[in-house]
Amino acid sequence: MEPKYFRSLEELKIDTRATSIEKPAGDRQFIFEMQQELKKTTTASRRDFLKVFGFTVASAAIASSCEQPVRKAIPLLIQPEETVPGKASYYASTFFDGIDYCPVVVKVRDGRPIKIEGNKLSSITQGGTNARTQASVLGLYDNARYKEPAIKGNAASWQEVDEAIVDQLNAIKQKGGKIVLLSGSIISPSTLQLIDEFFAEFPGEHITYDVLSASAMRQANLKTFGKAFVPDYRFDKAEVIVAFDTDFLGSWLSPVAFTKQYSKNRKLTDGQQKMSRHIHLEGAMSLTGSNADERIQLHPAQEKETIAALLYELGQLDGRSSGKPVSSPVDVKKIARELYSKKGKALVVVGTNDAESQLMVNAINEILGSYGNTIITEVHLKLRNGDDAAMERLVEEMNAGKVDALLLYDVNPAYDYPQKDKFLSGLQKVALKVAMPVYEEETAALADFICPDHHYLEAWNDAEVKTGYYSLAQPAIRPIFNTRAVQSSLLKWLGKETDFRTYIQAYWEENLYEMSENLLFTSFWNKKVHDGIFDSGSKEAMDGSFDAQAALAVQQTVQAGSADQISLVVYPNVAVGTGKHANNPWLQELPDPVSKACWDNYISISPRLAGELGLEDNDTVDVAGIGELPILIQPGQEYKTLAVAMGYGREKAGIPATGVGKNVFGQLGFANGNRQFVKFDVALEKLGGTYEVARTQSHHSMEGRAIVRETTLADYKENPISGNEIREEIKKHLKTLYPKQVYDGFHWGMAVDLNSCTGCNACVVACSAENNVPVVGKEQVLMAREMHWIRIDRYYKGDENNPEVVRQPVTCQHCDNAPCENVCPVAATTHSNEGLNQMAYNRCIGTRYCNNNCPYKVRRFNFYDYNGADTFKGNRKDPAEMTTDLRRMVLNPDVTVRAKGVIEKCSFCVQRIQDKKLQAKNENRQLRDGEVVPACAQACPSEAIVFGNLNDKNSKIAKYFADDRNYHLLEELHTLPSVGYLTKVKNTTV
Amino acid sequence: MYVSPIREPLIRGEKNYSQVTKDILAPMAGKPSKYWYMGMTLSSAALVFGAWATFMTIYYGIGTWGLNKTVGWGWGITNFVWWVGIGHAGTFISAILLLFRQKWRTSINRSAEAMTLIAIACAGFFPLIHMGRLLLGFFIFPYPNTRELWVNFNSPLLWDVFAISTYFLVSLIFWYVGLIPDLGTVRDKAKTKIRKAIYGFLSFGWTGSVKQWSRHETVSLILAGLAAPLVLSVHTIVSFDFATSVIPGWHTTIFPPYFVSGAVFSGFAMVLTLLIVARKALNLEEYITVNHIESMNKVIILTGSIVGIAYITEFFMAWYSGVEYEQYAFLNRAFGPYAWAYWIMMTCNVVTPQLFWFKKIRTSLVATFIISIFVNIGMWFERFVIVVTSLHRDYLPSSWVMYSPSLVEVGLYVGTLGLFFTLFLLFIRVFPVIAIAEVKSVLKSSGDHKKTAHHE
Amino acid sequence: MNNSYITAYYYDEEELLEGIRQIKEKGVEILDVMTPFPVHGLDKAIGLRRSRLTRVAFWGGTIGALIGFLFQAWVFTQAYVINFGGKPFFAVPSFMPVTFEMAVLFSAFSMVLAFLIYFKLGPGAKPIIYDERSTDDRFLLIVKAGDADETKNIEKALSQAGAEGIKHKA
Amino acid sequence: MTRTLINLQGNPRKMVVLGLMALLLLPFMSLRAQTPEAEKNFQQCKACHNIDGPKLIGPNLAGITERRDTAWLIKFIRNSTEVIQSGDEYAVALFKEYNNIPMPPHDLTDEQIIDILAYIDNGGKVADEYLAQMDEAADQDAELVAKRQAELKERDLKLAELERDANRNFGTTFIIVLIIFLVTLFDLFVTKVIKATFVHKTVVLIALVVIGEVVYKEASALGRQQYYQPEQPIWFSHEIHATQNGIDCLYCHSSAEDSKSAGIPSTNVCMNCHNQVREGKITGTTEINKIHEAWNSGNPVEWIRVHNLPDHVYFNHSQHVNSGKLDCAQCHGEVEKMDVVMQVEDLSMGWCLNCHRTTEVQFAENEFFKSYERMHEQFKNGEVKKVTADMLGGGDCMKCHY
Repeated sequence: MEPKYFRSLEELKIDTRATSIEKPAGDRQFIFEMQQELKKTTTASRRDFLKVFGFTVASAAIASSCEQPVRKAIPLLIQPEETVPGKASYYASTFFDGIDYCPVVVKVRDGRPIKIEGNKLSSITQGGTNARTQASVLGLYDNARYKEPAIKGNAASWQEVDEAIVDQLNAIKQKGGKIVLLSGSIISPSTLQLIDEFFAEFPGEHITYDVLSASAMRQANLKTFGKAFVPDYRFDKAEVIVAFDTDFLGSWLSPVAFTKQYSKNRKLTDGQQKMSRHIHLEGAMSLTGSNADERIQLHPAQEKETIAALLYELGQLDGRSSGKPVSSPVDVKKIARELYSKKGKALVVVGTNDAESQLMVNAINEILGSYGNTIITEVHLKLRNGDDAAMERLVEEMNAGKVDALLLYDVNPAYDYPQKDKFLSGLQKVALKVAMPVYEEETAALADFICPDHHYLEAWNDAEVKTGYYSLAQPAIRPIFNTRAVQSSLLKWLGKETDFRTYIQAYWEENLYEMSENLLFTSFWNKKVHDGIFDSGSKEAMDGSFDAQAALAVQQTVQAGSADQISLVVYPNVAVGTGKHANNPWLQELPDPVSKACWDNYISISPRLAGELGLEDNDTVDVAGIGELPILIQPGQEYKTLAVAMGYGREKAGIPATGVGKNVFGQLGFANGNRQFVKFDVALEKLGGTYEVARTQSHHSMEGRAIVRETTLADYKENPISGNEIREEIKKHLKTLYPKQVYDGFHWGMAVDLNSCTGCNACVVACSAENNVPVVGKEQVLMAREMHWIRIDRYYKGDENNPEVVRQPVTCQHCDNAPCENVCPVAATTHSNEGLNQMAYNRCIGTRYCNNNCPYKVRRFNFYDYNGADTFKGNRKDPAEMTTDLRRMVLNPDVTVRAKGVIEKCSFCVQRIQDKKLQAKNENRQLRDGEVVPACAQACPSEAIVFGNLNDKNSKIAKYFADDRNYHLLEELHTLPSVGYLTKVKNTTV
Repeated sequence: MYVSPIREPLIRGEKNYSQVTKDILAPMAGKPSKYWYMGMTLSSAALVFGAWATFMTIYYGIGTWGLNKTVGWGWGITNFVWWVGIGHAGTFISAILLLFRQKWRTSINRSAEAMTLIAIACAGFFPLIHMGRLLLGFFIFPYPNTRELWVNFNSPLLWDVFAISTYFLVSLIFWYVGLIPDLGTVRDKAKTKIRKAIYGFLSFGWTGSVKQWSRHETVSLILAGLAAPLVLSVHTIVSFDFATSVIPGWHTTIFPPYFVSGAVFSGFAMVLTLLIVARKALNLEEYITVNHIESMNKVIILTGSIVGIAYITEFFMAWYSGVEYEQYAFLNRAFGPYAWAYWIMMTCNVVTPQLFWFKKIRTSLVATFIISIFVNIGMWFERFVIVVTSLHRDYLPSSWVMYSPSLVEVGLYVGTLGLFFTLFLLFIRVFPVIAIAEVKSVLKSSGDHKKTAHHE
Repeated sequence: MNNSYITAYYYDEEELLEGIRQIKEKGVEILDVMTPFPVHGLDKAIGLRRSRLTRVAFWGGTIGALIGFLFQAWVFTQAYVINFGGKPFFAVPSFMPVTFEMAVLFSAFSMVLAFLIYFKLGPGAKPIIYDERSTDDRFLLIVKAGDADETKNIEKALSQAGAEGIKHKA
Repeated sequence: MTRTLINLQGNPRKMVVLGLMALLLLPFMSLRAQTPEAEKNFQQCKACHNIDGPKLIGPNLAGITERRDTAWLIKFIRNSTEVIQSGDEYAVALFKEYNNIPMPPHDLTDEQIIDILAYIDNGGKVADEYLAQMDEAADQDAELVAKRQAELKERDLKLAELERDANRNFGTTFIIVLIIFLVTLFDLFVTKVIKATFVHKTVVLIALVVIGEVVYKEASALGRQQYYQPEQPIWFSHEIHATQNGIDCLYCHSSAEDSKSAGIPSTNVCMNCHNQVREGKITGTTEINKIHEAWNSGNPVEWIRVHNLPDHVYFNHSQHVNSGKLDCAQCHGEVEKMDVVMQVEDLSMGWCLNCHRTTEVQFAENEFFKSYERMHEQFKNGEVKKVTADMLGGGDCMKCHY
């Protein structure tokens, strides 16, 4: 990403000739036209000509008039300077949805944001993203967005809404009532200041309610450090990582940043010979657990005693008193020795929302000298600052009628609060209920006023995710609907006339400007808007004291838990998370990185328990009164641990989310002031029915084939070829009668470092967004017809009850001797002189022969018209409402929208290759290495995917291909793939 | 003329030429029988089912089939190969047996050839309907166009287009050239003016002059000479669809001979199925005798055994090659989730034809009829096993899936069966089922006893 | 110009051959013979030349093969050079099936067309039918008639040669 | 080049520096004058001014430098309204004389204005030393002029021919011939009115040839719209704008150089000139009023697209105009001669391919092509004389289809 393309609307507004007045209509007009255009179906901006050619031209033209439909070209009345039709611009912004934080760059084409990329300037995520960030652009075009303000369900104008609300707020103020602003974690410093101002004016309080809270950790830190905070973790500094039930690569605190750090420490390229060792202890099978070097099954009930035992052992090793000896089901001595041997470079984390465990882990980390090395207490992570206890208190107060007004911002307790009924009954007693949601949701449906918020791509915002790490969000599009930022609403109700952008600017000028070296504030501001990032370097004041007493006290009292009881773990998956994005079809169709299931939640059960209970996949059960849910036998699951994903069972959302899966928030408990995500001693009842879960992979063993090649770190150090020995043998047998084709100029190649890939699925969503990959819906996934161009194969190895997990992203291998090309009768798929396996959709007649003959099975057939590209109504299959005009605005105009009956597949993002080549050509220079980045590689938080020109001997890709670890998938078939894989290395050495 | 002393006469009953004409033309005259109407009703019902399935496929898309990301060809291509195989008998009988001067072919070649043509029409339907974008199917022909883009001559599917269409056209002219003299006979025997006019038009002005006969024989012989390698090439090329691919279970050099013998095997079985019924219904027992049936059964033993050996050879090669994918593919065939299909195939194709070693079974019409149907079923499963079980578990286990057909796919298959029988029933009403002139020419040498010409 | 002729028929091909032999001996010119099926030895008896259709078939096939092969070669190496799966552009083995099919197709069609054209056979062609049973069971012999005497002699000769239904047409 | 200079205008400090530099360089500047660039810039003036000849909206420019001094002119050209408002007598008089129509402001540097003035002084001709560098067509040589005229005539004829071709009605021919064909066949087999069959045969043969030709022509035109010439909502003549007023294509279709699409000018681009120009030569005010109407109502003009590529084709204007250095006319024909725009080429894939096969790329000139090492070697050795787009993969599917 060339930073020089990052441009802010604001900056450019200064440049435009009409400086004095706000542009009339501007982008709104643009969107309006876009919609007008959409209605005219065959206009220039949609590339769905296939539909015309697929049927109408061929038949209708012969049959009747032989005339083409007239196409209108409607220019803008006034062309905004910053939008050149047909050219993309990029704006820096920040994605934050209350859970995930990610600085991003938004690609805007013809006025529409169409793709999210990671912002490489961010020191936190360094250009990495995750699936939800990638998918967030589709949220902008969600059919279920609130489109205008409403009073009691009736559309109203902003003025009416404001007047009514201000009246009521003032009335409450008069009588001295209580106003509560209930929000998710807010990391925007300006917003927080604004909220303070709000409550300076109005009586009441701001309560933060997080579905995934870290309140136990805050409690624990309050005890040990005297301050309730979440510290900053440095997985890249840790040589030994021991994690108790912590899905830090998937959902814990800041997964994108952690994945970046974690993978950096596990790369064996560029001469690096070291990698961290990761020991994972958990009951359910998580994404992080499946990536561990050593995964130890631990019943959730025994976690606390194991931590206590570890604390004791480490104390022993360090020669200090650390409580009493505790027996544990795990060989903690070994772990303790390993940890202690890397003192100062070790890290122990626990994800359980339990203050006692957190306390003991604090003590462990203190013994290990982690603080200041792998855990930074001076930098606080501002995510997950919800207070579980305060939320409980609020519900009590609501029921007691003590709350007069409830302002809901970025929360949906009517859906995700465990004691839903209690909340609902309390809500009825609140006189003024104002919801400020983006999408249709359960809570807002009960509110008196709906003041729809902007989507983040339409709004100004700022963020301080960690102490001193700031970022800005700027609108990439004028609001599509009649919405207003929550902050603007608050300002309005406060009676201030400033808009929120000015407010942020003022905040930055006041608080952050002084930390910069720039001379003028405007240039400082413009630069920050342009970059989207500002690292001030400021630190929190910590007195450096550490109080281990509380932890030791806890250690003394730990009771042994029973592993006999069946426990239920409720976890957020990488797709829909807490359910906020459940209405995003890309995420619904995203296969879970472990189970490969999508479009549903289900009860994961260990093979042993399932065998004992006589259960098979898809049998329905009732666990703890959730209701009928199918089971999915999950190898690696602890014997008596069940797991179920939260975020499903939405009742009032759009078409894709409503009615998918079951709401399991009711299972969350509350203990010691913290929300509990594990429920012990649950009843499991077999219901006898079946319910099919759609999975994109149905066979889970490699059948002994050398598909994912593996070695251990020790073996690798001894012989870098280890694990890949078979390649030499294969190469010897590669003989051909034909001369090899020569690729002059460019020969594109991709390498995947299997050691870095965690299977987070960001690439899958990025690819879907970039290449207009259709969403097919559950029914079609059940028929094995998903369309993803890149998939992450996941295989289990070894013991079914505690298998090793390996993953492999597979896209089109762009074989130089491609079997698919030979068999296409109509020459629809051929080889380019740049080594690309090309697919000309419009030539394809759909014999599917290429698909059959592809050994990698990466070709996808459009069994139906999933994208609305066909004029033939009967062909349409759109279970997720992806063909509405609004949804279709996300389509990338540079990529053909495929019609029914054609094959499609990964193109190595040829549109990006061509774009960069053209740019170099226009700039009269050679293409640089690393300039062309396909969507998957761009999205990857662990930089597992490398792309480049194989002909350039100095390129990164050429070095990867020359690596001893490199191999090609099914190389023995002599297909000469352009995709290489670097063997997976596991650090099993102690 | 040389008469094989041990050979039983091919034509039963004491026939003279006039009688032959009358017997063979009998089914064409008068009103069709009750059975004909019943057959017609059944087969047109099947045809309507097929029409519905065709509509579904075109209007809603290939999505109405049971195919998926891994198994791109299912029943459609299975049926295609099955029908092409059946379409081998006619031309094989006419051409190869003509070259080998097998006289017994004369009674059956006409109907076998007609069956061939209909079977190829049924076969050709499948590659068309299985296309995702049927309406752009014309892309497959190398016609000059403004794109300046031709076709891919490397693709076995393209070879198929050429092979199948050439085979159809050559079989058509072979069949029609053979029909011309008989149509002349029909014309001259016609009672009504319309019939005379129609058959006069169709008979191309045949007179039966000595030079016409002489050149007609030359043409037939050369056509047979051309059709013989053609018939072998067609299934060879169809087998290339699989043999030139990289999929384990498909990528096998044994396929061409194995497919050709399989085709003849299934074709003969289908001819038997049809003729055993037809000879009874049309009172042609004296022309299509047990002798004919027995001769055909012998061909079935031969080709069935070749097929059986081919099955075993495949297994041996899988083991001997040492390629793990190939080995797995074959183990998966025999013991995987589709093992039932494999064992049906083995039973029907390898075991049942061996019963024909017993003369009693070989000459029993009922047994032959039943076994011929078994062979048809077995051969269908052979194609199913090759197409589906090879695809559903190929190289990367992550993509392994199961496949089961949808009602639409079943409908298409039933529809082609309907088409096949409908056209065959029409054929027996409008054309002489047996080559009259050819039968007459062997009547003396192979007839029961030739009565001296009686003077009328 | 004498256009008259005499028709006679036999019920048996061996009698016919014998009759022809006898008549030929007598020097009667045989115009044509119509038979319901090809009678072996008849063409020799009449004295037909060897058919030239074989040559038509050969050249038709050769031209077909050449067109097939050259067209494919032109498309792959001249018209639009495309890399298919790393195969060479002049991919001779790949051209074989189409070349073969084209050869067979051209050969068969050219020969059959030649046959039809030579005999003026075709849909709707109207032949002269001397005897409707000549396609059924009668072997029809047509000989040239001379003047009245000669005709009588020929008729007699025919009769002696076992022919039936002797008719004279002027 | 021009663009960067314009952009600098936003910065007052740089403006001052530039102005000072321009003043310093004034004496030397005349040397640089009358460049082809001036001719290009003069297109803006041409819309309203003639150098000699009939008066247009503004005064004729011949002898302008004698009438007024350069500094005044620079000021006036850059922003005439300002000068008028400042009460400059000459300017006010001029304003009154020309019906109170102000001259629109121009974003030109001093350097550029001086350049234009020199160009005007030279009678609207580029200085001799630049002529050599320019297009041959602009040469004063009488012979060349004649040749060019002949060429133009030929093109006109070709255009007329194209138009005739476009108007040919194949449908009627087809139906008539088909009827004759069927009647002949009917007669041959059934009615037999004409006894001589060779008549039938000849007619059938001719009919088949004609039908074949029509089918071929129609089939290849299927999905194409060569000679498409729709009536536009506004009678806009490229002839008047591009030829008579000499406005460069890129003035209105500005994004052709750096974007995928050439762009249809937004109404404000029209208004740049039509703010002042309110009457046309042919249609008077009727057509121009439509622009004003659109401008005032805020509804953009719905033009009808003439050149349509199917959506599965990716075509990038900047690739062809900017790095390919192609002339617009190569694909669009002589649009500047068309009153109503017509699609001249068939825009078929074959047509694209043929151009890719014959057109040379800027192989030696553009650094980008250095990546093609083998080709460069061969080019240097002289093994390869010219490098066409096709040789670098210009015939690959993925160049246009993705």
